[in-house]
Amino acid sequence: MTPVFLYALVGIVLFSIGLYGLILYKHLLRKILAINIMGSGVFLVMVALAARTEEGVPDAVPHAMVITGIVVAVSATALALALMLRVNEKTGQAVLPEDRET
Amino acid sequence: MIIDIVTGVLLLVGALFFLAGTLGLLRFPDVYTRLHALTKADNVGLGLIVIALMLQADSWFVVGKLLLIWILILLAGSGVAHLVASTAQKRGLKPWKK
Amino acid sequence: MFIDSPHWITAIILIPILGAVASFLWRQHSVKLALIAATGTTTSVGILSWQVINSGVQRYELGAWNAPLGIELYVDGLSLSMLLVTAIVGFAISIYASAYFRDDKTNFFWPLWLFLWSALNALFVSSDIFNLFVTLEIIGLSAVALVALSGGVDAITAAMRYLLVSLLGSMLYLMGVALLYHSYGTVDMALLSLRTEMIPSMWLIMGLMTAGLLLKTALFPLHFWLPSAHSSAPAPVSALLSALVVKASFYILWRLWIVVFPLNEYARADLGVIFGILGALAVVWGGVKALQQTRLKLLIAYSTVMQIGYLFLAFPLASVMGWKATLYFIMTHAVAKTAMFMVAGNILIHKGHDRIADLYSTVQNLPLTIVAFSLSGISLMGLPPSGGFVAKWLLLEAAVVSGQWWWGIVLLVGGLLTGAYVFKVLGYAFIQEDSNNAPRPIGISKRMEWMALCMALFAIVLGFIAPFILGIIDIGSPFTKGVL
Amino acid sequence: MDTLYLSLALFLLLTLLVGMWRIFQGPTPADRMLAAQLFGTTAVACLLLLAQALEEQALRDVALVFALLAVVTAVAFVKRAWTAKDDH
Amino acid sequence: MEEIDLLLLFDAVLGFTLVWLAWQTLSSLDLFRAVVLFIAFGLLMALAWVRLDAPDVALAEATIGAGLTGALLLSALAQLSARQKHESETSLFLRLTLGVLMFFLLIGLGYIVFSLPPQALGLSVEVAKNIELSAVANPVTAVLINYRSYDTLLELGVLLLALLAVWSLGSASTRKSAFVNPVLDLLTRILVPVFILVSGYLLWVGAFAPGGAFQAGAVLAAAGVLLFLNDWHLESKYTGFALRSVLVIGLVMFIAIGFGFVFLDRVFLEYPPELAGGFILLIEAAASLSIGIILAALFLGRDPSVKSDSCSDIDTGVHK
Repeated sequence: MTPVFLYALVGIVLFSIGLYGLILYKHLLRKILAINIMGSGVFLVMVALAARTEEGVPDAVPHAMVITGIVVAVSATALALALMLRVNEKTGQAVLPEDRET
Repeated sequence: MIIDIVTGVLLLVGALFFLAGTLGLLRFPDVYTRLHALTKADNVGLGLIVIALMLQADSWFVVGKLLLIWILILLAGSGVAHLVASTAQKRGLKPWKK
Repeated sequence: MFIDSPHWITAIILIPILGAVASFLWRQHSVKLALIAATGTTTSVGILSWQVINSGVQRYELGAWNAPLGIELYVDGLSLSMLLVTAIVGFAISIYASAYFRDDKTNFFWPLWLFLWSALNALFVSSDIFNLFVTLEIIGLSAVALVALSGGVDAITAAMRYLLVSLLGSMLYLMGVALLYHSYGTVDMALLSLRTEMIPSMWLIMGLMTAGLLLKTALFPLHFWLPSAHSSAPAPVSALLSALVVKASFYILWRLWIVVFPLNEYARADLGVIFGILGALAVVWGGVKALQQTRLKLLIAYSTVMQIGYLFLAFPLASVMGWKATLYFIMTHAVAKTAMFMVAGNILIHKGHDRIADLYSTVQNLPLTIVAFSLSGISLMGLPPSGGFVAKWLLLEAAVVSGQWWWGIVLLVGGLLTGAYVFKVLGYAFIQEDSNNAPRPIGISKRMEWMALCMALFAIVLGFIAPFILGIIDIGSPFTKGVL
Repeated sequence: MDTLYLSLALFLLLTLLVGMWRIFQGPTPADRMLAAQLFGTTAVACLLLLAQALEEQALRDVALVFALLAVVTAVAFVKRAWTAKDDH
Repeated sequence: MEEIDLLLLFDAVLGFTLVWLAWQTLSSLDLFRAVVLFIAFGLLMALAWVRLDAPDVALAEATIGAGLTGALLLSALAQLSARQKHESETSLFLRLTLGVLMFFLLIGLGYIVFSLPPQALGLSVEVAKNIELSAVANPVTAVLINYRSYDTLLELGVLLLALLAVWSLGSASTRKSAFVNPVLDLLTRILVPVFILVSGYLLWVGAFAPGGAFQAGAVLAAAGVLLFLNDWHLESKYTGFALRSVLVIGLVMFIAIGFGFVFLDRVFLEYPPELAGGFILLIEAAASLSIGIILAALFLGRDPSVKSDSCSDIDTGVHK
């Protein structure tokens, strides 16, 4: 197993864990963390597989895409957290109505 | 050659301080004592490693950068230690007594 | 010459962005600035269509870097149709919104909406699947913020749910992009269409990207987030979401399905049956749910769930005529649904609520609005001579040609269900009641009534100008593989 | 020499793992945060060693940024997140 | 071969820890623990980028991924009224079904990854071939600011949009300062100039080595966050139009320069090679400034020009 495939494997495991957590857990903060973990998984796959070049200089295009992706992720996270606080303020709980404990 | 040996020794001792700091963080009984352990790793452990790497550096620029990193960690470490300790005290966390 | 300049394609993206920036900077003039930007954008889309109609497909290499290293913009008949419908609906909604939003807080509507418009245009002309991801994110974030604009509990929770769904969809799509890039070394659609091949791993890539995009498009049973988001938003926003935003992710899915995924005619039609069945279920489910609603905006939102179903009926046919029917559905639905949400907005402001059972005497107070509702209802039902009729006719013909006439039954059922809920609303609206004790209704701006009527009329007119529209769609024959 | 750097980097990574126990255990948020702080410092040392071993200049910049951002998270913790109701 | 083995061992430990941390982050009952674990996760991700020869990404992750996201999360956590310690029970059936599905997804994705050829050039040859024309020597910066600068332009749009979206949600409750601490004050005074210096350094170094506008902007934002944490306020005469102009300057400069050369017979976002270096630096400088202020404003979470009406003191427990 080369580092490339090791990290790519870690990436897909993170992606799956994130997806599992996003669907299963109810608290919005956990859901937001789960999406971030999913994102890290995708980014890891992108960058890990970019290291498969012959000369050992990795392909820069996926690196740039991941930087773009990280910035998009932080923007989305900031909005999600702000919305979560609003939901919490309005309903007293940071969960979606369908997940509320009765 | 001698420089290499000195570097090696410094690195090893530095790493030991990190180990000690980590173990202290695990073993010490309360926040205040754990802070103590943490700052050992921060200040001394990283300091030794930085000095060791400075000996190996190939330019003054690198030396400067290493020094800056260490100073930053020192500042941050002591500042944060102070903040945590004073906040803990204000919040009424009792220091551990035998 | 100025009008022949190849740079107009960038103007349709840059003008709304600059408009957004301007209306954010000079807040007290945000409406004026936004309307100027809307006019500018619509004009540049007009000029671009003039170019495309006269000289065919347009291509633009950004930064003078061609694919695969750079990003290329590409406009053919399909892109142009989407751009045109976005421009028409967008312009109308801009004018409507300038009367709808009066209070100060909503001046965020303008920059958010212009960002959305810019991203929609950028999406329809992009031929780079990573760039499409970025445009999708802009669309998602601005749409979520627009939903939350009204600030109520329903709106905020709906926006939160929508954001999570939207981000999940993006992540699934992005994983597909990552795997495609590493399999074929490019993110350019045209190059991908030459390189992709039907290897086993392609199935999962297709599955991931399709699932992500279907989630954003809200095809049954992934529609759970849509009714709350579309109904709790302010009326102009609901119109934008139903008319344009769900179509954006559908457009990407469609392009991928036709161009990028390595499917031959038969495989595409066979797999398309799954979409067809889901589409049929969406039509029935959306129709029945719409009929059950007691609030007008929710009814219209479920009607969108239903209409999204129509878009997928052409997948099992996989013929050019079927795809044209889908595009016609998109256009008609966009226009008619805009009219309907404008109607709902008018009623909501006028009466202070949108309970269907209490719509009595609306016809006396808002006659134009009720005419608009009826006309757009006709188009959604697919009665001649409306645009909806053309769409259904094309689809029926395509179904018969490919020997799958049974999809026609879905059209029939859908038409009946639509008829039922449209007449339910009209029935209440026509009740005359001596309402001395009712709260005094609020007068609404004439502009809002007329905009609703214009859009509804346009949904009918789309039926008359079908040959012209179908001619535009054909430019660059977008439904043939390997042309992009 | 490179072997020494790398083995020490690995060693530091392992101490970092051990330190993670404190994040799990708590008991107060401050304990968790201290552990995270040590995490940061250890990672900085790790990066500096890797920079030397792999002869990669940029890793020192990464270490520098780590050092800077560690302060911000720590201060954010003290000023914002550390509320009394979690101290047992 | 010993070094390779050590590195591989390092990778294995790191990879395993990442997965484990991710799992623990999501399954922690205590939300504070989850957030701290996530911050640790971000730190280790940066180490992973380093190992994958992606120092640019490592810088972005260290600043944005771990640093600012961590601060955002901590700040949001503090404002939640109740920390729900217990996830309500989900049915075993759901968990099992989902688990099985995820397992299949994992197998499928694993199959794809391992069926890829062990060597692939991607676009590395193209990137290298045109690097002379791109006016920057660092390939990642070349992609971001030249080959695919359109993505970067839109991404600046995403950032600005996110801020607009957060502001449009209305004023969140302002927080009264918990206490004034002279040490923190001193720390801020010393560190803020250092942050700005480092930010400038990253911007400058980005042309030929890892670094660039995003990383520089994020470090600048960190300075802003530190100031806000120390209860620093922007004077009200600057919070209106002046602040908004700074927020949009990156995007506007990008479009203006990108479109400027259209009048000199170039296409949008094409720069004449002899002038490219200077203009790219100008774009990057404006972009980092905007990125920094936008990210810091996202942390603040409300439009500072709007007087907040609801002033609630959430941080209890200090004076009481």
